[in-house]
Amino acid sequence: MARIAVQEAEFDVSAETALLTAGRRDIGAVASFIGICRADDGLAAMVLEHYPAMTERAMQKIAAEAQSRWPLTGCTLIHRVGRLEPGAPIVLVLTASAHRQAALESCAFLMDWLKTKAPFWKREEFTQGAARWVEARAEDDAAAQKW
Amino acid sequence: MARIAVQEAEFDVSAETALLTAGRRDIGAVASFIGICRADDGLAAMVLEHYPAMTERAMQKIAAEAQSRWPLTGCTLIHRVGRLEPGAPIVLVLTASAHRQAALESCAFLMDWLKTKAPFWKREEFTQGAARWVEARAEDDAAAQKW
Amino acid sequence: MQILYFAWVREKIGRAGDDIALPPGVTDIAGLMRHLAALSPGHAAAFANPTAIRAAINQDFARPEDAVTNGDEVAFFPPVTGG
Amino acid sequence: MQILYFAWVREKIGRAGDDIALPPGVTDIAGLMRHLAALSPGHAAAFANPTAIRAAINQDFARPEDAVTNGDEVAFFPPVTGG
Repeated sequence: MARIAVQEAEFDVSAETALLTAGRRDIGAVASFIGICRADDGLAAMVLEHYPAMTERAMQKIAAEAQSRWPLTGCTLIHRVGRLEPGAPIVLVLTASAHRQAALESCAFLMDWLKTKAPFWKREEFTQGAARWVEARAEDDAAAQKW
Repeated sequence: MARIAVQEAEFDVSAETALLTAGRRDIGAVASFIGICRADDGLAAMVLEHYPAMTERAMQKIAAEAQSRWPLTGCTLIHRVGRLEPGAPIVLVLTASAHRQAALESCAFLMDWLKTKAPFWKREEFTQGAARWVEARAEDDAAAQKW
Repeated sequence: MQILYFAWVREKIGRAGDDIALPPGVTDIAGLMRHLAALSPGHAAAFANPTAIRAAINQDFARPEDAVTNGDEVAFFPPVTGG
Repeated sequence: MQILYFAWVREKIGRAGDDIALPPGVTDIAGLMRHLAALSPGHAAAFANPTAIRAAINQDFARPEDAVTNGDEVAFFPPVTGG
Protein backbone atom coordinates (compact mmCIF):
# COMPACT_ATOMS: atom_id res chain seq x y z
CA MET A 1 0.00 0.00 0.00
CA ALA A 2 3.01 2.26 0.22
CA ARG A 3 4.37 4.12 -2.78
CA ILE A 4 8.19 3.99 -2.66
CA ALA A 5 10.53 5.71 -5.09
CA VAL A 6 14.27 6.33 -5.30
CA GLN A 7 15.00 8.78 -8.06
CA GLU A 8 17.22 11.58 -9.31
CA ALA A 9 14.26 13.67 -10.45
CA GLU A 10 12.50 16.21 -8.28
CA PHE A 11 9.10 15.26 -6.82
CA ASP A 12 5.86 17.23 -6.72
CA VAL A 13 4.04 17.21 -3.40
CA SER A 14 0.68 18.24 -4.91
CA ALA A 15 0.83 15.48 -7.51
CA GLU A 16 1.86 12.94 -4.86
CA THR A 17 -0.95 14.08 -2.56
CA ALA A 18 -3.43 13.67 -5.42
CA LEU A 19 -2.14 10.12 -6.07
CA LEU A 20 -2.40 9.22 -2.39
CA THR A 21 -5.96 10.50 -2.00
CA ALA A 22 -7.44 9.74 -5.44
CA GLY A 23 -10.98 8.36 -5.32
CA ARG A 24 -11.10 8.17 -1.53
CA ARG A 25 -13.64 9.81 0.77
CA ASP A 26 -12.37 8.32 4.03
CA ILE A 27 -9.18 10.39 4.34
CA GLY A 28 -9.39 13.27 6.79
CA ALA A 29 -5.71 14.07 7.12
CA VAL A 30 -2.60 14.17 4.95
CA ALA A 31 0.70 15.02 6.61
CA SER A 32 3.89 15.59 4.70
CA PHE A 33 7.52 16.26 5.30
CA ILE A 34 10.06 17.53 2.80
CA GLY A 35 13.77 17.46 3.63
CA ILE A 36 15.73 20.13 1.80
CA CYS A 37 19.46 20.64 1.17
CA ARG A 38 20.73 23.61 3.24
CA ALA A 39 23.69 25.83 2.31
CA ASP A 40 25.38 25.43 5.72
CA ASP A 41 29.10 26.25 6.04
CA GLY A 42 29.58 27.05 2.36
CA LEU A 43 28.04 23.83 1.07
CA ALA A 44 28.08 23.76 -2.73
CA ALA A 45 26.31 20.44 -3.23
CA MET A 46 25.39 17.17 -1.61
CA VAL A 47 25.91 13.86 -3.40
CA LEU A 48 23.57 11.10 -2.29
CA GLU A 49 24.72 7.53 -2.73
CA HIS A 50 22.62 4.47 -1.95
CA TYR A 51 22.63 0.66 -2.11
CA PRO A 52 20.25 0.09 -5.00
CA ALA A 53 19.43 -3.57 -4.36
CA MET A 54 18.56 -2.82 -0.75
CA THR A 55 17.10 0.68 -0.71
CA GLU A 56 13.51 0.12 -1.81
CA ARG A 57 13.32 -3.06 0.27
CA ALA A 58 14.43 -1.15 3.38
CA MET A 59 11.97 1.66 2.64
CA GLN A 60 9.13 -0.86 2.19
CA LYS A 61 9.94 -2.33 5.60
CA ILE A 62 9.90 1.12 7.20
CA ALA A 63 6.55 1.92 5.54
CA ALA A 64 5.13 -1.44 6.64
CA GLU A 65 6.17 -0.67 10.22
CA ALA A 66 4.33 2.68 10.09
CA GLN A 67 1.25 0.99 8.68
CA SER A 68 1.31 -1.58 11.48
CA ARG A 69 1.49 1.15 14.13
CA TRP A 70 -1.03 3.69 12.77
CA PRO A 71 -4.31 3.29 10.85
CA LEU A 72 -3.05 4.76 7.57
CA THR A 73 -4.93 4.63 4.29
CA GLY A 74 -1.55 4.91 2.58
CA CYS A 75 1.86 6.52 2.57
CA THR A 76 4.47 7.70 0.09
CA LEU A 77 8.24 7.75 0.53
CA ILE A 78 10.39 9.35 -2.16
CA HIS A 79 14.13 9.77 -1.71
CA ARG A 80 16.33 11.48 -4.26
CA VAL A 81 19.87 10.35 -5.10
CA GLY A 82 22.71 11.96 -7.03
CA ARG A 83 23.95 15.52 -6.84
CA LEU A 84 21.69 18.06 -5.10
CA GLU A 85 22.40 21.74 -4.61
CA PRO A 86 21.27 23.97 -1.72
CA GLY A 87 17.53 24.55 -1.89
CA ALA A 88 16.90 21.20 -3.59
CA PRO A 89 14.36 18.87 -1.97
CA ILE A 90 15.92 15.56 -0.90
CA VAL A 91 13.16 13.46 0.61
CA LEU A 92 9.37 13.41 0.73
CA VAL A 93 7.23 11.57 3.28
CA LEU A 94 3.44 11.67 2.89
CA THR A 95 0.95 9.92 5.15
CA ALA A 96 -2.84 9.73 4.90
CA SER A 97 -5.33 8.70 7.56
CA ALA A 98 -8.87 9.36 8.74
CA HIS A 99 -7.48 11.44 11.63
CA ARG A 100 -4.73 13.98 12.09
CA GLN A 101 -2.83 12.41 14.95
CA ALA A 102 -2.13 9.20 12.99
CA ALA A 103 -1.02 11.16 9.92
CA LEU A 104 1.22 13.56 11.84
CA GLU A 105 2.82 11.01 14.16
CA SER A 106 3.50 8.47 11.42
CA CYS A 107 5.04 11.17 9.23
CA ALA A 108 7.50 12.06 12.01
CA PHE A 109 8.16 8.36 12.66
CA LEU A 110 8.87 7.68 8.97
CA MET A 111 11.40 10.50 8.79
CA ASP A 112 13.17 9.33 11.96
CA TRP A 113 13.38 5.78 10.65
CA LEU A 114 14.36 6.77 7.10
CA LYS A 115 17.29 8.71 8.56
CA THR A 116 18.62 5.70 10.44
CA LYS A 117 17.36 2.57 8.65
CA ALA A 118 17.58 3.21 4.90
CA PRO A 119 20.91 2.77 3.08
CA PHE A 120 21.65 6.31 1.90
CA TRP A 121 24.88 8.22 2.42
CA LYS A 122 25.48 11.93 1.95
CA ARG A 123 28.73 13.39 0.75
CA GLU A 124 29.08 17.16 1.11
CA GLU A 125 31.05 19.26 -1.37
CA PHE A 126 32.09 22.74 -0.30
CA THR A 127 32.66 25.88 -2.32
CA GLN A 128 36.34 25.86 -1.29
CA GLY A 129 36.80 22.43 -2.89
CA ALA A 130 36.79 20.28 0.22
CA ALA A 131 34.45 17.31 0.52
CA ARG A 132 33.43 15.04 3.36
CA TRP A 133 31.02 12.24 4.15
CA VAL A 134 28.28 13.30 6.53
CA GLU A 135 28.59 11.49 9.85
CA ALA A 136 25.63 9.80 11.47
CA ARG A 137 24.33 11.79 14.44
CA ALA A 138 23.60 10.33 17.84
CA GLU A 139 20.48 12.50 18.08
CA ASP A 140 19.08 10.85 14.94
CA ASP A 141 19.60 7.43 16.51
CA ALA A 142 17.90 8.66 19.68
CA ALA A 143 14.97 10.04 17.65
CA ALA A 144 14.55 6.71 15.85
CA GLN A 145 14.70 4.73 19.08
CA LYS A 146 12.07 6.77 20.92
CA TRP A 147 9.27 5.23 18.78
CA MET B 1 6.26 36.37 8.62
CA ALA B 2 3.22 34.12 8.44
CA ARG B 3 1.08 33.84 5.32
CA ILE B 4 -2.58 33.66 6.39
CA ALA B 5 -5.54 33.18 4.06
CA VAL B 6 -9.25 32.51 4.47
CA GLN B 7 -10.76 31.63 1.13
CA GLU B 8 -13.40 29.63 -0.75
CA ALA B 9 -10.92 28.51 -3.41
CA GLU B 10 -8.85 25.36 -3.19
CA PHE B 11 -5.16 25.71 -2.31
CA ASP B 12 -2.12 24.12 -3.92
CA VAL B 13 0.44 22.68 -1.52
CA SER B 14 3.27 22.69 -4.11
CA ALA B 15 2.69 26.34 -4.94
CA GLU B 16 2.47 27.24 -1.25
CA THR B 17 5.67 25.32 -0.50
CA ALA B 18 7.42 27.19 -3.32
CA LEU B 19 6.23 30.52 -1.87
CA LEU B 20 7.42 29.59 1.62
CA THR B 21 10.89 28.49 0.50
CA ALA B 22 11.55 30.89 -2.42
CA GLY B 23 15.09 32.25 -2.49
CA ARG B 24 16.12 30.63 0.78
CA ARG B 25 19.03 28.26 1.35
CA ASP B 26 18.67 27.93 5.12
CA ILE B 27 15.52 25.78 5.14
CA GLY B 28 16.11 22.09 5.80
CA ALA B 29 12.56 21.00 6.58
CA VAL B 30 9.04 21.78 5.44
CA ALA B 31 6.18 20.03 7.21
CA SER B 32 2.61 20.25 6.07
CA PHE B 33 -0.82 19.15 7.13
CA ILE B 34 -3.95 19.08 4.99
CA GLY B 35 -7.33 18.49 6.61
CA ILE B 36 -9.84 16.92 4.23
CA CYS B 37 -13.65 16.56 4.35
CA ARG B 38 -14.56 12.88 4.98
CA ALA B 39 -17.78 11.20 3.84
CA ASP B 40 -18.59 9.82 7.30
CA ASP B 41 -22.17 8.72 8.04
CA GLY B 42 -23.61 9.75 4.69
CA LEU B 43 -22.21 13.28 4.76
CA ALA B 44 -23.13 15.17 1.58
CA ALA B 45 -21.32 18.42 2.33
CA MET B 46 -19.84 20.55 5.05
CA VAL B 47 -20.57 24.28 5.23
CA LEU B 48 -17.86 26.32 6.93
CA GLU B 49 -18.87 29.60 8.53
CA HIS B 50 -16.47 32.04 10.17
CA TYR B 51 -16.27 35.45 11.83
CA PRO B 52 -14.61 37.49 9.09
CA ALA B 53 -13.45 40.44 11.18
CA MET B 54 -11.80 38.10 13.70
CA THR B 55 -10.58 35.11 11.71
CA GLU B 56 -7.32 36.34 10.21
CA ARG B 57 -6.45 38.16 13.43
CA ALA B 58 -6.92 34.93 15.42
CA MET B 59 -4.87 32.97 12.88
CA GLN B 60 -2.07 35.56 13.02
CA LYS B 61 -1.95 35.19 16.80
CA ILE B 62 -1.75 31.40 16.51
CA ALA B 63 1.05 31.69 13.93
CA ALA B 64 2.92 34.20 16.12
CA GLU B 65 2.68 31.76 19.04
CA ALA B 66 4.23 28.98 16.90
CA GLN B 67 6.99 31.33 15.78
CA SER B 68 7.75 32.24 19.38
CA ARG B 69 8.04 28.56 20.37
CA TRP B 70 10.01 27.15 17.43
CA PRO B 71 12.77 28.60 15.21
CA LEU B 72 10.68 28.79 12.04
CA THR B 73 11.74 30.58 8.87
CA GLY B 74 8.04 30.95 8.09
CA CYS B 75 4.62 29.34 8.12
CA THR B 76 1.44 29.33 6.08
CA LEU B 77 -2.12 28.85 7.31
CA ILE B 78 -4.93 28.60 4.77
CA HIS B 79 -8.50 27.80 5.83
CA ARG B 80 -11.32 27.37 3.37
CA VAL B 81 -14.88 28.53 4.03
CA GLY B 82 -18.19 27.88 2.29
CA ARG B 83 -19.59 24.58 1.05
CA LEU B 84 -17.13 21.68 0.80
CA GLU B 85 -17.93 18.16 -0.39
CA PRO B 86 -16.28 14.92 0.75
CA GLY B 87 -12.75 14.71 -0.55
CA ALA B 88 -12.31 18.49 -0.55
CA PRO B 89 -9.33 19.91 1.33
CA ILE B 90 -10.38 22.22 4.19
CA VAL B 91 -7.23 23.50 5.81
CA LEU B 92 -3.51 23.72 5.05
CA VAL B 93 -0.73 24.25 7.57
CA LEU B 94 2.85 24.58 6.30
CA THR B 95 5.91 25.19 8.46
CA ALA B 96 9.53 25.70 7.45
CA SER B 97 12.64 25.48 9.61
CA ALA B 98 16.31 24.56 9.46
CA HIS B 99 15.52 21.28 11.23
CA ARG B 100 12.80 18.67 11.06
CA GLN B 101 11.72 18.57 14.68
CA ALA B 102 10.79 22.27 14.72
CA ALA B 103 8.86 21.96 11.45
CA LEU B 104 6.99 18.79 12.46
CA GLU B 105 6.16 19.83 16.02
CA SER B 106 5.00 23.32 15.07
CA CYS B 107 2.83 21.90 12.30
CA ALA B 108 1.04 19.64 14.80
CA PHE B 109 0.78 22.55 17.27
CA LEU B 110 -0.73 24.87 14.65
CA MET B 111 -3.40 22.32 13.74
CA ASP B 112 -4.30 21.72 17.39
CA TRP B 113 -4.60 25.45 18.04
CA LEU B 114 -6.45 26.20 14.79
CA LYS B 115 -9.06 23.63 15.79
CA THR B 116 -9.72 25.29 19.12
CA LYS B 117 -8.73 28.95 18.81
CA ALA B 118 -9.87 30.18 15.38
CA PRO B 119 -13.51 31.24 14.83
CA PHE B 120 -14.74 28.65 12.32
CA TRP B 121 -17.86 26.51 12.63
CA LYS B 122 -18.77 23.45 10.58
CA ARG B 123 -22.31 22.53 9.64
CA GLU B 124 -22.78 19.04 8.23
CA GLU B 125 -25.40 18.27 5.59
CA PHE B 126 -26.38 14.63 5.08
CA THR B 127 -27.60 12.81 1.99
CA GLN B 128 -30.93 12.10 3.76
CA GLY B 129 -31.54 15.85 4.14
CA ALA B 130 -30.66 16.25 7.81
CA ALA B 131 -28.14 18.87 8.92
CA ARG B 132 -26.33 19.55 12.16
CA TRP B 133 -23.64 21.80 13.59
CA VAL B 134 -20.49 19.89 14.47
CA GLU B 135 -19.90 19.89 18.22
CA ALA B 136 -16.54 20.78 19.68
CA ARG B 137 -14.72 17.70 20.96
CA ALA B 138 -13.10 17.39 24.37
CA GLU B 139 -10.15 15.57 22.79
CA ASP B 140 -9.42 18.60 20.59
CA ASP B 141 -9.35 20.81 23.68
CA ALA B 142 -7.02 18.33 25.37
CA ALA B 143 -4.76 18.27 22.31
CA ALA B 144 -4.57 22.07 22.27
CA GLN B 145 -3.83 22.27 25.98
CA LYS B 146 -0.97 19.76 25.95
CA TRP B 147 1.32 22.30 24.20
CA MET C 1 -23.06 48.51 20.52
CA GLN C 2 -22.77 45.91 17.81
CA ILE C 3 -23.66 42.32 18.80
CA LEU C 4 -22.87 39.48 16.35
CA TYR C 5 -24.09 35.87 16.34
CA PHE C 6 -22.57 32.87 14.60
CA ALA C 7 -23.47 29.25 13.83
CA TRP C 8 -26.39 27.87 15.88
CA VAL C 9 -26.54 30.98 18.05
CA ARG C 10 -27.35 32.94 14.87
CA GLU C 11 -29.83 30.31 13.73
CA LYS C 12 -31.72 30.21 17.03
CA ILE C 13 -31.96 33.99 17.20
CA GLY C 14 -32.91 34.21 13.53
CA ARG C 15 -30.55 37.01 12.62
CA ALA C 16 -26.82 37.73 12.39
CA GLY C 17 -26.69 40.46 15.01
CA ASP C 18 -28.30 43.18 17.08
CA ASP C 19 -27.43 46.85 17.49
CA ILE C 20 -28.21 47.75 21.09
CA ALA C 21 -27.39 50.31 23.72
CA LEU C 22 -25.71 48.74 26.72
CA PRO C 23 -28.27 48.97 29.56
CA PRO C 24 -27.24 50.43 32.94
CA GLY C 25 -25.94 47.72 35.26
CA VAL C 26 -24.69 45.43 32.51
CA THR C 27 -20.91 45.45 32.80
CA ASP C 28 -19.61 42.10 31.60
CA ILE C 29 -20.18 39.28 29.09
CA ALA C 30 -22.24 37.24 31.56
CA GLY C 31 -24.53 40.18 32.26
CA LEU C 32 -24.84 40.95 28.56
CA MET C 33 -25.90 37.35 27.89
CA ARG C 34 -28.62 37.62 30.56
CA HIS C 35 -29.80 40.89 29.01
CA LEU C 36 -29.86 39.48 25.45
CA ALA C 37 -31.69 36.31 26.58
CA ALA C 38 -34.70 38.48 27.49
CA LEU C 39 -35.03 40.10 24.05
CA SER C 40 -37.07 37.36 22.30
CA PRO C 41 -37.94 33.66 22.52
CA GLY C 42 -35.16 33.03 19.97
CA HIS C 43 -32.65 34.87 22.14
CA ALA C 44 -33.89 32.94 25.17
CA ALA C 45 -33.34 29.65 23.34
CA ALA C 46 -29.88 30.67 22.15
CA PHE C 47 -28.72 31.76 25.60
CA ALA C 48 -30.55 29.05 27.59
CA ASN C 49 -27.25 27.43 28.54
CA PRO C 50 -24.62 30.17 28.87
CA THR C 51 -21.82 27.66 29.45
CA ALA C 52 -22.39 26.37 25.89
CA ILE C 53 -21.66 29.83 24.46
CA ARG C 54 -18.32 31.45 23.76
CA ALA C 55 -17.80 35.19 23.29
CA ALA C 56 -15.39 37.66 21.74
CA ILE C 57 -14.93 41.34 22.53
CA ASN C 58 -13.53 43.39 19.65
CA GLN C 59 -12.41 40.20 17.86
CA ASP C 60 -10.61 38.67 20.83
CA PHE C 61 -11.92 35.69 22.79
CA ALA C 62 -13.45 36.82 26.08
CA ARG C 63 -14.57 35.21 29.35
CA PRO C 64 -17.93 35.67 31.12
CA GLU C 65 -16.33 38.05 33.63
CA ASP C 66 -14.67 40.27 31.00
CA ALA C 67 -15.92 43.88 30.94
CA VAL C 68 -17.95 45.28 28.04
CA THR C 69 -18.56 48.92 27.16
CA ASN C 70 -20.84 50.64 24.68
CA GLY C 71 -18.31 50.99 21.89
CA ASP C 72 -17.44 47.28 21.79
CA GLU C 73 -18.20 44.75 19.08
CA VAL C 74 -19.28 41.65 20.99
CA ALA C 75 -19.82 38.27 19.32
CA PHE C 76 -21.51 35.14 20.68
CA PHE C 77 -21.05 31.71 19.17
CA PRO C 78 -20.65 28.00 20.00
CA PRO C 79 -17.19 26.54 20.73
CA VAL C 80 -15.25 26.66 17.45
CA THR C 81 -15.00 23.61 15.18
CA GLY C 82 -12.66 24.55 12.34
CA GLY C 83 -9.48 22.87 11.24
CA MET D 1 30.44 -14.55 -2.54
CA GLN D 2 29.67 -10.98 -3.51
CA ILE D 3 31.01 -8.25 -1.21
CA LEU D 4 29.84 -4.64 -1.73
CA TYR D 5 31.23 -1.39 -0.33
CA PHE D 6 29.53 1.99 -0.01
CA ALA D 7 30.45 5.59 0.85
CA TRP D 8 33.86 6.01 2.54
CA VAL D 9 34.31 2.25 2.88
CA ARG D 10 34.23 2.07 -0.93
CA GLU D 11 36.53 5.08 -1.25
CA LYS D 12 39.16 3.72 1.16
CA ILE D 13 39.18 0.32 -0.56
CA GLY D 14 39.22 1.93 -4.00
CA ARG D 15 36.54 -0.24 -5.54
CA ALA D 16 32.82 -0.98 -5.20
CA GLY D 17 33.15 -4.63 -4.24
CA ASP D 18 35.03 -7.92 -4.16
CA ASP D 19 34.06 -11.38 -5.36
CA ILE D 20 35.61 -13.84 -2.92
CA ALA D 21 35.28 -17.40 -1.74
CA LEU D 22 34.45 -17.54 1.96
CA PRO D 23 37.60 -18.93 3.65
CA PRO D 24 37.29 -21.89 6.06
CA GLY D 25 36.76 -20.70 9.62
CA VAL D 26 35.02 -17.45 8.67
CA THR D 27 31.42 -17.85 9.79
CA ASP D 28 30.09 -14.40 10.69
CA ILE D 29 30.22 -10.70 9.78
CA ALA D 30 32.93 -9.96 12.36
CA GLY D 31 35.13 -12.75 11.01
CA LEU D 32 34.52 -11.63 7.44
CA MET D 33 35.61 -8.09 8.33
CA ARG D 34 38.88 -9.44 9.81
CA HIS D 35 39.45 -11.51 6.67
CA LEU D 36 38.77 -8.57 4.32
CA ALA D 37 40.98 -6.22 6.34
CA ALA D 38 43.99 -8.39 5.36
CA LEU D 39 43.40 -8.15 1.61
CA SER D 40 45.12 -4.80 0.93
CA PRO D 41 46.23 -1.58 2.67
CA GLY D 42 42.96 0.02 1.48
CA HIS D 43 40.95 -2.77 3.05
CA ALA D 44 42.99 -2.45 6.24
CA ALA D 45 42.24 1.28 6.38
CA ALA D 46 38.53 0.75 5.71
CA PHE D 47 38.15 -1.91 8.39
CA ALA D 48 40.56 -0.38 10.93
CA ASN D 49 37.67 0.41 13.28
CA PRO D 50 35.06 -2.34 12.87
CA THR D 51 32.63 -0.56 15.22
CA ALA D 52 32.42 2.31 12.69
CA ILE D 53 31.17 -0.10 10.00
CA ARG D 54 27.66 -1.39 9.43
CA ALA D 55 26.80 -4.48 7.38
CA ALA D 56 23.96 -6.05 5.45
CA ILE D 57 23.47 -9.69 4.48
CA ASN D 58 21.31 -10.18 1.40
CA GLN D 59 20.00 -6.60 1.67
CA ASP D 60 19.04 -6.78 5.34
CA PHE D 61 20.97 -5.01 8.10
CA ALA D 62 23.16 -7.49 9.98
CA ARG D 63 25.08 -7.56 13.27
CA PRO D 64 28.73 -8.63 13.74
CA GLU D 65 27.63 -12.01 15.11
CA ASP D 66 25.26 -12.81 12.22
CA ALA D 67 26.23 -15.85 10.15
CA VAL D 68 27.44 -15.58 6.56
CA THR D 69 27.60 -18.33 3.92
CA ASN D 70 29.13 -18.53 0.48
CA GLY D 71 25.98 -17.65 -1.47
CA ASP D 72 25.36 -14.40 0.42
CA GLU D 73 25.62 -10.83 -0.83
CA VAL D 74 27.31 -8.96 2.01
CA ALA D 75 27.64 -5.17 2.07
CA PHE D 76 29.80 -2.97 4.31
CA PHE D 77 29.21 0.74 4.78
CA PRO D 78 29.24 3.58 7.33
CA PRO D 79 26.15 4.30 9.45
CA VAL D 80 23.49 5.64 7.08
CA THR D 81 22.91 9.39 6.67
CA GLY D 82 19.90 9.74 4.38
CA GLY D 83 16.66 11.57 4.96
